[in-house]
Amino acid sequence: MKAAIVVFPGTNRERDMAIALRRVTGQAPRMIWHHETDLSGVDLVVLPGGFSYGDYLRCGAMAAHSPIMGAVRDFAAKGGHILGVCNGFQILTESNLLPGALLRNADLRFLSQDCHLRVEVEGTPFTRRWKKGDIFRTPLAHGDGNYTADAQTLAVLEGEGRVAFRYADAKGRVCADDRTSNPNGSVNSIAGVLSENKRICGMMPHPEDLVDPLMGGEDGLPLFEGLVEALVR
Amino acid sequence: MNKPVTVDESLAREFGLTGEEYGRVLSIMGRKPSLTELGVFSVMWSEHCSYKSSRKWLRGLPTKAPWVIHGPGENAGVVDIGQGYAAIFKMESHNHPSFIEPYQGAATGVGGILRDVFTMGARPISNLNALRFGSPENPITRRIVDGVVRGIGGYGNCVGVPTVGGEINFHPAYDGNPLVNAMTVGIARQDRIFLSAAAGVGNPVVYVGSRTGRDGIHGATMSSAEFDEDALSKRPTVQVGDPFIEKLLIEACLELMATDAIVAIQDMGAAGLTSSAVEMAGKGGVGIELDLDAVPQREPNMTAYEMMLSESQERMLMVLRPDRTELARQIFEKWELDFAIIGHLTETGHIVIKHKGQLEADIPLEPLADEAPVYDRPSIAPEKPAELGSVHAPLSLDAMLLQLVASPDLASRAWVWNQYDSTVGGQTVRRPGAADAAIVKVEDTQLGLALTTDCTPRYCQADPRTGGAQAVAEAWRNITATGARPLAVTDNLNFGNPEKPEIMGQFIAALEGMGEACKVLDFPIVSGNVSLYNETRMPDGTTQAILPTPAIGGLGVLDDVSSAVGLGMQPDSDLVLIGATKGELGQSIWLREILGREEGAPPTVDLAAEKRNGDFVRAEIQAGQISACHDIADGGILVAAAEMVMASGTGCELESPDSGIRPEAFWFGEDQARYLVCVADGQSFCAKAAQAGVPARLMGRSGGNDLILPSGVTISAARLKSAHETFFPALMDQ
Amino acid sequence: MKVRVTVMLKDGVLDPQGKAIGHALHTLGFEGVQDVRVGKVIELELHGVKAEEAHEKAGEMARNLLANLVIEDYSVEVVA
Amino acid sequence: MKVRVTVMLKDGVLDPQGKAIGHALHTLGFEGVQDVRVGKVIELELHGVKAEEAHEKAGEMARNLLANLVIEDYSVEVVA
Ligand SMILES: Nc1ncnc2c1ncn2[C@@H]1O[C@H](COP(=O)(O)OP(=O)(O)O)[C@@H](O)[C@H]1O
Ligand SMILES: [Mg+2]
Repeated sequence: MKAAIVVFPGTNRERDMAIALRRVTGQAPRMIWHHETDLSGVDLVVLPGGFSYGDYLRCGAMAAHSPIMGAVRDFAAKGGHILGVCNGFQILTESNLLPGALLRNADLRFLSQDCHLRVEVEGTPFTRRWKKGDIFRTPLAHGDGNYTADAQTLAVLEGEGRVAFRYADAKGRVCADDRTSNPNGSVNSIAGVLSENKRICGMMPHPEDLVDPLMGGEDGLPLFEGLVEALVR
Repeated sequence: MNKPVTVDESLAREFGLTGEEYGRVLSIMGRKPSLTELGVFSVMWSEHCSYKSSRKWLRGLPTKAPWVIHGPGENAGVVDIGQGYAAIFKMESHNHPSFIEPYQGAATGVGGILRDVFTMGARPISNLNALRFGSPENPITRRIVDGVVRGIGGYGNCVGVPTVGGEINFHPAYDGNPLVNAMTVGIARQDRIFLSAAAGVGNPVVYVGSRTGRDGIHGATMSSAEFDEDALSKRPTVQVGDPFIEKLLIEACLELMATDAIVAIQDMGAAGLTSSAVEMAGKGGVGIELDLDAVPQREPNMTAYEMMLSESQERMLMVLRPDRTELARQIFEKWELDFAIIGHLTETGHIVIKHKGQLEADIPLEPLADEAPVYDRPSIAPEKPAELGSVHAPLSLDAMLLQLVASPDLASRAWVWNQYDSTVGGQTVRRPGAADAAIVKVEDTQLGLALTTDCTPRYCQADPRTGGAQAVAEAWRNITATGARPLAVTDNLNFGNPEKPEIMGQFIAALEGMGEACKVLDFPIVSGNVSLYNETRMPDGTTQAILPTPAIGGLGVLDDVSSAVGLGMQPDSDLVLIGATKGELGQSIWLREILGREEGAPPTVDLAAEKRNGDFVRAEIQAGQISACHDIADGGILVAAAEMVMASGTGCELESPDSGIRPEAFWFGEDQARYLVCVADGQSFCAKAAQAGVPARLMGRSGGNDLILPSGVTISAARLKSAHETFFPALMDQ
Repeated sequence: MKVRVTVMLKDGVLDPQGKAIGHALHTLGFEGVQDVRVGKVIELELHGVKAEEAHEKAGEMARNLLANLVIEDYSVEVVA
Repeated sequence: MKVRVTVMLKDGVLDPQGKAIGHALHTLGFEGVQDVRVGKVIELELHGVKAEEAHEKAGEMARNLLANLVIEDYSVEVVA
């Protein structure tokens, strides 16, 4: 799998993502500065976390207009695989590559803590190493992760099995009104969503920061191992 | 100059210079200075930049060890951590700005200390912060806590440097003068360290980063003056930070530092362009000429005086090799940052400032530095505190424990650190709360750093000498408790008005204590910062000083980061107490929280015992004999045991105290040089300790989910946690 | 020309910031505060255009960048 | 009564957001954008008061809570 990580001004989790990808592919991913426009030979495009353009105006809004995003759109149109994490997820919604939007956390504070995610759909390139209902732990770190979408969009997402991950407690119970299990207040406790073809996934938490026992566990690893499996050429 | 101002002694006084100091300016210049020249003198000779009250005493601190690469005198301290790598670190205060505008004050404090570290070629890998706030009952405390925490998070999270540790105390002495001390640690290759001494007559002087506005003019002099009602009218000096630009600046500077373009580099911190230009040229023994027309400006019609004194954030000054200037320009343009050649080095030994065709300043650098005032201010040695008489517990052990773990200085800080991104970078091995020091891996190696900040101001108030030594010893102990080897210290000396002999006496005594501890523990001071005049003028004209607060930032190294231990109680182990217990309750948290008294002498600091016990503990951790370790500090043995239980959820059953010591003194005394450790076989472990001359005794057995007192009273981990976790949310989200 | 673009969350999108401010005002003793909504205002100085054109241009900027139409509405006003 | 409080950074105070937005608009090809400043707008529904009183009350709220007078200015407008 040839992975590329897009770096915008203000991106700050590209190194974490590179470590996770190197761990599963054995090779360093390509780092792509946002001014570039060439994605040829790439199997997976990753939009990593951070504060592109300082998160000024709206998270991801300015990055969505970067030159590279034209190429990312073309890549998506050709059926390419894209993972957006945290700021990357925000950029994907701002680019309309994924539906919905990410509002400020319900309690208006930046949150940095571990959370539990429940896998909602199996067999996608992002979740194939898990079974539906599996629970895994992952850190999250964001100020604007409160997912929202209008009722119709939600119905489509839920109906088509495009909710990839939901915030849950350690036992897998989901309760959208409970701030301990759904810390940022996301609608339906949605933590990650998929595109219609299930090849684009956006999620707020950081599985890439939990791929090493030294850092507290490897709970995030299956996501990356699954991608390698799905995209091996 | 736009406004005709008369430069005279009274203006000099307004700028914070004394009459005598102004006289010195006149004799150096041989004429009346221009407004810009007077501005340069006033900021360079401010307490903040010149260390005029403290310099004499700082010279006495131990600063050397075989692993120290650069001690005080550079932008930050540099130590050898092995395998060709260096750790570069420093702590700096932003106390006064954080009182005026807590969010921006704290945010720009973080930004400033980051620049001191990456200016030396290091990638910043961790931030810590040592905070002191007023009484939780004071209504403004909440607003200040809120702003400071948001500001630290807002800046650190955005630049992508994990905030991994720090400390917080509350005390009414900080009501009108909170302390915000920020520390940054960075990593560089030892052969890629950048210094600030300029060299090469004719070489271009280059300005990069944000544009210059009228921010914080006279910030350096403001932070050298005590606070009064006028503080409000000084508000326009507030600076706004731009962490996004800082992030670009870090990446651009590191990219440039990978080339051979840079001759010297210096961040623009307090007193901005003035101090960076003066220091770079001064250290290099060259002259410097600046043309201010070339300075990127944010606002129209700025004067030379304003540009030289502006404290606009996110700016750096560099001297480049002339043949690499274009390469540098391209890198900064790629990162969309302003880049301007604003001058060159000369052989005159003067700083010459030109603006709009006018000569605005021409000052000889040598006397500006060498004749800077140094004061040996009168001091009164602090009185030894009276010993604490006999005291008695008014409540049961379990009731007191629950009250203590819920008290402001001991309550869980999770509310705070959960707003700081502690994992970005993917190298955080122990996050806040998991170990006595934060553990961060050095990327691409097995090396780990152990990082902590410590100080117990109530000890320093009662006995500055003991308090100073204790702060160093506690930092050393916290690093040791993870298994790491303590290497070096950065400090932030926060005190009141040095013109008061009692305050000067506190300062001198605290430094003596620190120096002695550093010497015995082989823990040199490699960088630091002094913040004086931390006082509030009360409406009745009197002033209230803060508690003397020499915050210590400690750094240690682990050759193999996976050998580090945390403080969470491990199941099915023997719990062993290391170190001798007399039951010292003077100035203890127990005395203050349970009996409402702040009295007595702080616990004895026995540096030889500290070293012996610590060296033993570290060796045993490295030998794999210890599965969890926690140093015993505020709140004594029982609070330490409860903290271990809360950290992992694993309980333990405690044994009876030593006979001959009153139970409250045994359980809550704050005797130093002690640890609680989890080991497989307590008996043989204690025997080994005895051989090493280290006091050790079996303290209990871990297991289950409850803390079981010798009386049989049981407190569940969950109950402890709920008491522990109430304070911050209750204070802040009311 | 100086143009002001005001961006507010759409009706029906929860506005936690507005709610928090409403709560704080209540705590401070301000009574009769019913509904609080928080938005952004972006003031732009546009050169070389007349009022009408400025209005149009600002609207285009809002649709392109300044507002996220999934969750926000905008309005444009030429100030001077 | 519906009142609108607009809070802007004081002149001379750095506006990092405004700067970044100006830059982005430029990149998007919008020309002639000189100066961009970003502020907050808070819309309040006040019950039981007339226009004048509403104006006064909102001003008090701004001074007490809505604006940080250290770095921000505010203005009040009664909308309806
Ligand atoms: N208390 C102290 N102990 C040791 N070194 C100190 C202390 N205070 C300041 N220094 C050193 O003096 C130098 C100048 O400090 P400072 O003016 O705070 O630096 P900067 O110009 O980067 O703000 C630095 O090298 C700093 O490490
Ligand atoms: Mg410096």
